[in-house]
Amino acid sequence: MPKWEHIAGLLGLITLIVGHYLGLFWAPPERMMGDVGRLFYVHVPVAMFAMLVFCVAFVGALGYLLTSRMEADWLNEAAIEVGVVMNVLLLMLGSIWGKPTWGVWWTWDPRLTSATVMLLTFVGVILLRQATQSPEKRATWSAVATVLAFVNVPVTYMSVKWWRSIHQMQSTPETVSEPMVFVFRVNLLAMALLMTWFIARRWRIAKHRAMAEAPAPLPPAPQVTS
Amino acid sequence: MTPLLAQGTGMIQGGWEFVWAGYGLTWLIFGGYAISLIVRSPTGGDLS
Amino acid sequence: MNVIRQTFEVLRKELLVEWRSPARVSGLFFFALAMLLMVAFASPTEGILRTQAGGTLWISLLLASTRSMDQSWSTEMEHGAAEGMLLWPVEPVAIYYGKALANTAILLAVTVAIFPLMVGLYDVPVRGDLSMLAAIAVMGCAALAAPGTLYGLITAQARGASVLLPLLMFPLVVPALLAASRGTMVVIEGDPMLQGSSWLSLLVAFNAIHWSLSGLFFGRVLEDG
Amino acid sequence: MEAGSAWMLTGPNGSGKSTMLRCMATSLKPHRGHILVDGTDLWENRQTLRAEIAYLGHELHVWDDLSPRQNLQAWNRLGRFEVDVDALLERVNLEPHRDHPVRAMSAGMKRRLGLARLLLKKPRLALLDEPFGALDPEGRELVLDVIRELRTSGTTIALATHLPRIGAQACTHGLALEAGQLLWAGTASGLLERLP
Repeated sequence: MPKWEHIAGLLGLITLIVGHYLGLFWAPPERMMGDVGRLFYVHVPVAMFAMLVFCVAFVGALGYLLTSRMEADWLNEAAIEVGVVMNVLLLMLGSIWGKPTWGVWWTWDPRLTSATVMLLTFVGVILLRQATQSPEKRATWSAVATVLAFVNVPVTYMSVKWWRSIHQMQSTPETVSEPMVFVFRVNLLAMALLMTWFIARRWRIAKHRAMAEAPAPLPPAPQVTS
Repeated sequence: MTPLLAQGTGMIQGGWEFVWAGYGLTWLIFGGYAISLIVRSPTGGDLS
Repeated sequence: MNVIRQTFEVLRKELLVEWRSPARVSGLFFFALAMLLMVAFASPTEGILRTQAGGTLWISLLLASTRSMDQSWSTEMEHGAAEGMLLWPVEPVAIYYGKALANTAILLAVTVAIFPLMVGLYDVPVRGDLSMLAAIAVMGCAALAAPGTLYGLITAQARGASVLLPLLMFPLVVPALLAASRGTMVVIEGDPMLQGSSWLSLLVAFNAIHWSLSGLFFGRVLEDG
Repeated sequence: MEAGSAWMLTGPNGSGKSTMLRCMATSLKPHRGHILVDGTDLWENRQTLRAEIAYLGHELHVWDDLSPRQNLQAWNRLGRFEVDVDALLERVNLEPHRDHPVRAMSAGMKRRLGLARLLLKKPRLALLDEPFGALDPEGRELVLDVIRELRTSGTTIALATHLPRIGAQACTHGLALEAGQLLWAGTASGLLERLP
């Protein structure tokens, strides 16, 4: 049985513990936001990897559309689920960070809004996957919906930006010092390793389920008598 | 809850409860998802 | 070209079906009208209705469009005519563009019928450029029809289609809904800063992306269905 | 299968008759194996070969809201066939119903419309799935007539039926299927003799 992803997962767990320790106790308070700025080390890596995991789903979708190989569909399925988990976490973290800095749990900021729309889209894809039994149909539909959703993300971002520009814009000061960059990188590495484990495990579940529901192979054709 | 806006120094003071909530939530969700992956994995709880 | 001719024939067939069963288009109209009335009942003051008019109009059209896409594909699935066209053979691209154009036309007809009623019911003073408004209406309807026609085919074959279609369509058309609502509103209000054209260009970009991508994928979805 | 021959598929429900016809119609992709047409793979070349295959399945491929005449005209235009639709309607005996919506017609009438739709095409291969279902004796005679006519114009025919005695009147060959397996192949009259 393959174990390579467990090595990544274990390393990811250790790196995450180190990264969070550094973020909480070692890194200096942020210049503008003080200790609240420590949320940077969880929030930004999660945001970046939520996007990156959806990129993986996009690659899986394109792969399926081009090659019709089920492995690509399993990758799509795995990455969408992991991406949705990351996206939910991202929105909650954004909300937690927004309260002390902006004074509100929620604001119609372009990033927040397009992240929410992205979550809704991919939840739709998961529900679509569950609405059919046929593996080929499921794979095609999911791939098409993933590509459309993915292409739509920048358009949504732009449209929300224009929509908000008529009211007011929120600016987040990003003043980053040397030790902060180091802590940030440690946390990015942790996230990369953990995502590898998540996607790989979820891929195996998809593969196993596909094998279980595949029809038994037909017996060899008999000789025809006439 | 009062917003911890900039006071004098230009730096937001306090707010450790938000930091703990953020880091804790990350562990909670990653842990929960990891457990769900292990439970659903083809070999059951066995991770090989 | 054969594809263009077939697109035209599919469009012609679609419009003939709508013409033979006028209850469907008028049903969409009354659905959208009922939405306008319901929003009015749910609003605390009449002033809100006026400022919300653009958004309410497009939300009504969006909801009506999900019904329309459902119907458009249920007639096609009833006796397997969609598969019949594929095997005839009709180019899948022609089936998609024919149906999407027909759906755009139907939505546009509902828009034309509902708009004066909204202006009257919500007491909206129309000061802006009507040709700009018409352009936004056309582009907005096309933007709803493009993903709707593709997802309508998918959800027509899925379990729980009636809830899946809006679920898939709504997040996808957020940019179009924003642009159409804001665009309609600023044009109605007179548009001194000429924001209408930037909303219109967003709609044009959305349409360009979705009309081409959906056309590209449609054949694959129909073939695997 | 040589041109102008007619093959009759028989077998109990679920034996794979319809699946086989759907694969030949390129409505289904074969899970295993290939169907060859003149030495080339049918599924790989489906875009061009579909123009030469006509298929009448359980689904009639018609629009409920249109009349038979409008249906046939639409299919006629979509395929650029230029067939005289009114003469065709007369042939399948739908002339009195030609302007009523299909929705209001009986099952037998709808089958006749499906048959008329098949005749718009000039196929090299015609596939008929249970063509006698829901039809009265006169309608069955019409189907047999159509099969004979298609054969004389060089069309190869495959039809699936659980009424082999009727089918054999117009077919040359017979195949018996069971549970996805070919049990017996030979002439249509030979198949009839082997039936209980």
